Amino acid sequence: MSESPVHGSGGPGRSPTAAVLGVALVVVSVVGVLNQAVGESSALHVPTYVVTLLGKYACYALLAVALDLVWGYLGILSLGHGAFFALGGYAMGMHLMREIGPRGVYGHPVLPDFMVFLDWKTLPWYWHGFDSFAFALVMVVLVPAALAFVFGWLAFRSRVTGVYLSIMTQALTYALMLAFFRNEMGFGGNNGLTDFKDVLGLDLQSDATRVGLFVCSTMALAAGYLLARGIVRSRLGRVVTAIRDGEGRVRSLGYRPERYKLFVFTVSAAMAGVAGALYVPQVGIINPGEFAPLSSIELVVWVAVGGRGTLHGAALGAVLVNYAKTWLTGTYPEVWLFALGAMFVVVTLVLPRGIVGLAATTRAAWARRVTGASRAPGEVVP
Amino acid sequence: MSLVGPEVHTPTLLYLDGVSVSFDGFKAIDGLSLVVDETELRCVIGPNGAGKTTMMDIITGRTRPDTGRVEYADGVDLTRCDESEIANLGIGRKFQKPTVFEHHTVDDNLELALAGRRSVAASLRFALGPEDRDRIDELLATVNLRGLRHRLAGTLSHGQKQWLEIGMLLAQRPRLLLVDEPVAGMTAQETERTAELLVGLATDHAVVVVEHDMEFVRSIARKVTVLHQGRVLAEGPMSVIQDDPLVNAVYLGE
Amino acid sequence: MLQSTNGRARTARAPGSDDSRGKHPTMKRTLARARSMPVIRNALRHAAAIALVTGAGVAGANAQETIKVGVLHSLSGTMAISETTLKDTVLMLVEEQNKRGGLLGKKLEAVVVDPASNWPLFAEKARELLEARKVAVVFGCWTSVSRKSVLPVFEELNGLLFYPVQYEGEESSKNVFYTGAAPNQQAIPAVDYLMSEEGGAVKRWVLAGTDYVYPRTTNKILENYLAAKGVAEADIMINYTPFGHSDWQTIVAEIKKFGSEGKKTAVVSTINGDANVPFYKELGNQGIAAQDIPVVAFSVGEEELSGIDTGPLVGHLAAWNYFMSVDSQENASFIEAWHAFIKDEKRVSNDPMEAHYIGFNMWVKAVEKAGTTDVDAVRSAMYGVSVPNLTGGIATMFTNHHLSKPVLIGEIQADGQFDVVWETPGTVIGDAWTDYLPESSQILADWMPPVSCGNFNVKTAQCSGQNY
Amino acid sequence: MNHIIRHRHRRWLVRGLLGCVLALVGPILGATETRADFEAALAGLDARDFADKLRAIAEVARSGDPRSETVLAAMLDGRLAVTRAGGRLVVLPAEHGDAVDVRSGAPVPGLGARQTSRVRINNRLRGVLRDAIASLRLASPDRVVRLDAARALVGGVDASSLGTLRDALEAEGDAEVRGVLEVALAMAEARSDDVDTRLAAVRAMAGSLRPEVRGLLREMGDEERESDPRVRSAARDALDAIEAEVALYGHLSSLYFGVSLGSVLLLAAVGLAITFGVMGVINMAHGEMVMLGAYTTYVVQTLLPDALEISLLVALPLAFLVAGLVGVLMERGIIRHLYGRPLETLLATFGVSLVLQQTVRTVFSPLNRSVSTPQWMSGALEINPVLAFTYNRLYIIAFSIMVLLALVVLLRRTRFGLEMRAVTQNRAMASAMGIRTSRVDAMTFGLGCGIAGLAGVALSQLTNVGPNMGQAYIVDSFMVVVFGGVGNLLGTFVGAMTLGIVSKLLEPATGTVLAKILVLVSIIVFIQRRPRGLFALSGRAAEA
Repeated sequence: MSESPVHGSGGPGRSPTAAVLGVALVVVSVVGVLNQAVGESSALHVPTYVVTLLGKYACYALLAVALDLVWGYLGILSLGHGAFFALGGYAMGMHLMREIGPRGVYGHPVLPDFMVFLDWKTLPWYWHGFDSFAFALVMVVLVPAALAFVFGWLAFRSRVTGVYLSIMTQALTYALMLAFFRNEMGFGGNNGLTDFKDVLGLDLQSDATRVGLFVCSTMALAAGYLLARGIVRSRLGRVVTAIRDGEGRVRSLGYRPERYKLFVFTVSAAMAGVAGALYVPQVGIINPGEFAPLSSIELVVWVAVGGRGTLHGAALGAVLVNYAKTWLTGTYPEVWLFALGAMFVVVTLVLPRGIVGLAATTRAAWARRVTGASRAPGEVVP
Repeated sequence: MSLVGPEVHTPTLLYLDGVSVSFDGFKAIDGLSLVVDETELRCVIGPNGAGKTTMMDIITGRTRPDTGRVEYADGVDLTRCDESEIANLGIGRKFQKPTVFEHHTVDDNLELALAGRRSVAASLRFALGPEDRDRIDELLATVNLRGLRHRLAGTLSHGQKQWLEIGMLLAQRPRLLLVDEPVAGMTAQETERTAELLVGLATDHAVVVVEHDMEFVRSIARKVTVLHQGRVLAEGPMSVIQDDPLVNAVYLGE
Repeated sequence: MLQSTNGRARTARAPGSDDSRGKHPTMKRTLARARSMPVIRNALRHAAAIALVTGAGVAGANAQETIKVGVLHSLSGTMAISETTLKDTVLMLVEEQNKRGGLLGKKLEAVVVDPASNWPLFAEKARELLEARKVAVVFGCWTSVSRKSVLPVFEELNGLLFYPVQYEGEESSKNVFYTGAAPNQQAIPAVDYLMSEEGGAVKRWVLAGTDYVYPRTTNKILENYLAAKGVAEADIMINYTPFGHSDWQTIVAEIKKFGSEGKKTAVVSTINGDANVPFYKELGNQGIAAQDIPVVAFSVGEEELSGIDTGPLVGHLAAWNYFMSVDSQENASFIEAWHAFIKDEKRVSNDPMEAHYIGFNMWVKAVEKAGTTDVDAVRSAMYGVSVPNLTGGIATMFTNHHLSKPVLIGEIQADGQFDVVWETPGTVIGDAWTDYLPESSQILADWMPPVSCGNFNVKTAQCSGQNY
Repeated sequence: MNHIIRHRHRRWLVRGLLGCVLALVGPILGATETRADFEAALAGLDARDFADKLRAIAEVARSGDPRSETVLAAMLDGRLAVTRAGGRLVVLPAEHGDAVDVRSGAPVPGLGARQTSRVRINNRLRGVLRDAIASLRLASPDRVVRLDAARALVGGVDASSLGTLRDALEAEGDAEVRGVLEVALAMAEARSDDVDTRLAAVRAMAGSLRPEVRGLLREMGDEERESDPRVRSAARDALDAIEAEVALYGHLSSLYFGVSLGSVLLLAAVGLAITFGVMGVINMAHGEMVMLGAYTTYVVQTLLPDALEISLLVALPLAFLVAGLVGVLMERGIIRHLYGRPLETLLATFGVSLVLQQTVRTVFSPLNRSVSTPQWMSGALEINPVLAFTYNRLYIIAFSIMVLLALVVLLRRTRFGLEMRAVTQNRAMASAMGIRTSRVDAMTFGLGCGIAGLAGVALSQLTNVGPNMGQAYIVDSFMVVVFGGVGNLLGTFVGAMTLGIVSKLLEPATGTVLAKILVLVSIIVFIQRRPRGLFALSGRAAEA
């Protein structure tokens, strides 16, 4: 397990809240202004296409931060975090579907289109309530958190750990994927939920809404980052990293590691759910593909590339890998899977602390070199 | 059973009665009975596989005995408690291999071990108070690590880790200390200091030491329990044990 | 790689060039600005924006201007198996068109992207093609979900998509032309054939499919259709399996049992892709021969058969609008060109390839007719465009954005080809909204005035669910 | 249709014999008009309309001409063709050799696919041809041919051929063939107007498991179809008895399906039991090793197109080597650096799996590859009409158990197995004793991967050979290993069989998807109860 600058007596960054929020606000306003206010003729104009992409990256970054919380700090490699993301997305998607109301292609007052043509007569009970935005928001957090709580309660209590736990989380997301693929479930089967029209009365296709969603995603990322940071810098964070390094020892100190794990796992799942909820209106679709084990593993590599155990590393990794994906799938389509595969191997073999770790090492080496230069030739460097 | 009049001198803190446990048919502990008083320094010796570590595991709740009773203080049945409950009852354990949190500083290691509320919510709000700081300073002095308090525990030497672990043990304010091979890998000087520390602790704690190093045992032991094949082979003062032919045959003579 | 040859910097689009777009307010604004700005600043702006998202490899400062044709097919992931061929088909069509001198005096240039079988990525890539790469038209998608995913993007940015795969219908978007079969161009004629004396006078039906929207809808339609033909509910067995299902023992045994109750039984299979191989192997091994219980498949074509040992499958059926074995002049030259392009004499051709062939030629014709690649102009020009299909007939685009197609029933042969055993006397016009679902039968698609709507409800006279 | 394929070689032999017999008998019968009828009917075989072809087939069959069987069989096989020049009807060779003119029986050399056009048939004609050929073959001296012919006739007999059938029954000496013929006859007589004949027919049909019989009995038990109450009740009783028996065999079938699914899971998982169970390495590229094995089979079949029957036997060792070698390379190149960090191994091997998939996609194209099934693995071992064991799955069950046993022997009885166990239990000690632990690691990992390669050969006979095939098995295989208990081959066996059988027993009631979800969820819950699986090691070793 790589070393992590987790906490901090003496660590840098005394008042991060203002700083992080500041950075987020600056990013948001710069991008927003460059998109909306600066004319397209300007060299500085940011097209809406880029804004949407950045909004999507922000959601991914939030998801990566959530995963890093459990992987980097708690030592649980969850191969099922995509499931929490997708559940949050579905909760939001259900609201967006309900918001369409009678404006579906069949003009049915209540039922979403996919239910109409598959001959459903009434709305399933679990779709009720989602017409309210507030209810949907609660569900966005509650559903993934509840699943994480139940799964975690069972798993941590019986001390399923390590690779077993990873495989179980993978089985969990796989089972959910199969379940959501079933059309009988009433979530639109393979097609999922799509053809959204507006959110809170705002047209999803308008540029202003897109910028708004981007702003929300960035702020959610900032808030998620601060929350995660708050957790890892509290005593709870120290207990949690101690659990990662020696669960038995923590238990013998009188802590109940399973409760700590459960807390962090649940919080992380809720964060993933929020990320999913913000993601869905921006990409315009949510379907069971998000539950695919592959998506969850891909997410792990974002965190690994950025540097696990550092929250900003995770966020950075998410943005970088997805940028690489955008670029490669557009420019060298045949290479993408090779690149992704190579990324897995390289990161685990030579960059166990990711880019952030590499940067730190390089900085340290550079510093040594600078000081070393003043040393007398032939002097032995310890 | 050699009950040493619990009501008479100091009251009994720990009481094992007819405890057995087996793994895959192998009897690791076989009808073990043991009594530890409230202030006492007890050494447990025995050859490899005698069941010393398993005994510790049973006391701390890591392993559940198949049969037998394990009672603590005011009649608490330890077999019904889980590990963290047992720890919170005041039973501290130092493992055979030093297990400190290598990615935490020495300070943080001690802070994590400080007695106090262990709930998730409490730890989320926790802030170090002045008393806690004093206590940590005091502990650092006790285990002689004051100058290293900001070092990551992983960078300490083996002996320093052992001490840190003992410090963490003390931070829990335990009534019973279970110490597994405390001087393994220590220099002679370190060993000597450790012996002093343990003897000092035994004045107001119960201390159970499992050790291989007979020299060390001789230097601290008041009362020794010899385990063999999961049961008590002999028990008594070191001088008596040394001359016991049975003990010599299975252990000391080697 | 094709698009990487486009070089580093940005094409400077001349003011008032062909691809000025139409009515969408945002686009209009965009264009107004675009026309009034100096070329260099335009290039700079794009270079900055594009470099930010897509790296350096977009759009070339070609001396000669090109018309860009987007190709949106998965080249990796689970769908690569089907979609890679279609990418190659479009590349071939583009190459051939350029050999004929291009279009409107310009060369065509294919822009290939890889949505990697990932549905949200389809939407992202569609946006990239339309907004960053400025393609005039996109040929792409295979699965319904990928089409659903890109649909809002095409509607928002007023793009043009040609969708080449047979699908469940229940859709007609202003921005999509559906060149594959609608259910009435595949499923219903196939069932009609099996009910005929010639097809074995089938009385009992197994509807087996992969659990997703196309089989679900098709089977719902067939259920209603069969009920209308007097088939009792007890004589229909419906079964759904997950994607890539590989253990068919139980289901095949059930089919065998269902088929052994004295009435002639057939299986209508909407089983998707990978699940077919183990399904047919199990059929063969459990001794279900085509003359006992024929299977008619809607998703098994020449390309799928090339991955199956077809010996035991001889006699099972498929319904398509094209078979490679069809004897026609157009088909022969198409196959010849395909083999030359792909440099492999063994490669087969299939129905979705023909759909792209038709769609591409229609688009070319419409662009020539309109004299521009402007989406609205091309769309208007598309209606009524007729081009030869590969089976010796004519395909015409109708105002519901669907084609007229012949329906062919073929029997699988040992060499992996199909023998046509039946075909519709003429062509069938694709029906966006089926008549065999109660809600859908009230809806009509017609993109010409006065209706000008893809989902016009004839009862309420409302045009519901439009996003424009 | 499969038994037809299976018996093709036998049929050739028989046809030769039959030809001799008929050639002797023909002149004695001396019916020149049959020859005229035959030749007249031949022309109709190539009619444009399928209905005309149908009539022609009936005429050819009725003509009694010795050549009719050959012609009809060739037509069924799709080998009857018309020369483009001259319109002569010829029988194309099955593999090599010359085409044969139907009328003259003379070979016509130099006819290829371009010079002829095949006589097209459809399913309806196939059915009619099969019945016609069957009735022609009832006189065959080979009881197997007669049995097949009789079976083909069940349910297809009409009043016109009753007489032929009775004659055949009279002449038949073999009990089994007689039994089938009696049922065929009874089915025809069940349509008689005479109540007693119908009753007798019902009695004759009782106990027959043939599906056609059940259909007929169901009709005869129906008030609307059958007027006589005695016949109705007899039919219903007979049907109930048969249905009960069918249900019993149905359960047996389900069990067989379960065992068969279990054997597939076992094959996929047993290699994992080595890499994961023994070495503690999470090999996410395990599925891709299976894929490599399957592609090896494909390559072998492509390189040796004439040796289909032995291709699998050739492929087995090669697949083991290919996958094993890739495994050794992986171990040396990557995994070696990650021992003790199982989660990192998981990620790195996942990366390898992506690379392998895309490599295969680049080399072999993303399309599935066609792997043929040898004759000896096609078809089914038919116990009775409702219970048949498919050969491919029988072989795979046997193969999976053989692999498991071989592995047990390897681990328990060989030097390598001893070293392997030593390294697993105490690396430092083993190393001190002079065991080259790094070599043992590489070999062990190679062994696990090699076995996955073997699984690939087997799976190529059941499912797709394509770049995605490995993905389909990876989650399931991990479930098997974790469920059975890591590091325990017996556990893997019991785990695989349990999962297979439970899935298959659930499936008829819940459907496939739900069955799979239920199984997954129960494993998740089970692991919470027994974190170390079914056959867990307990005590200190397990906690290490």
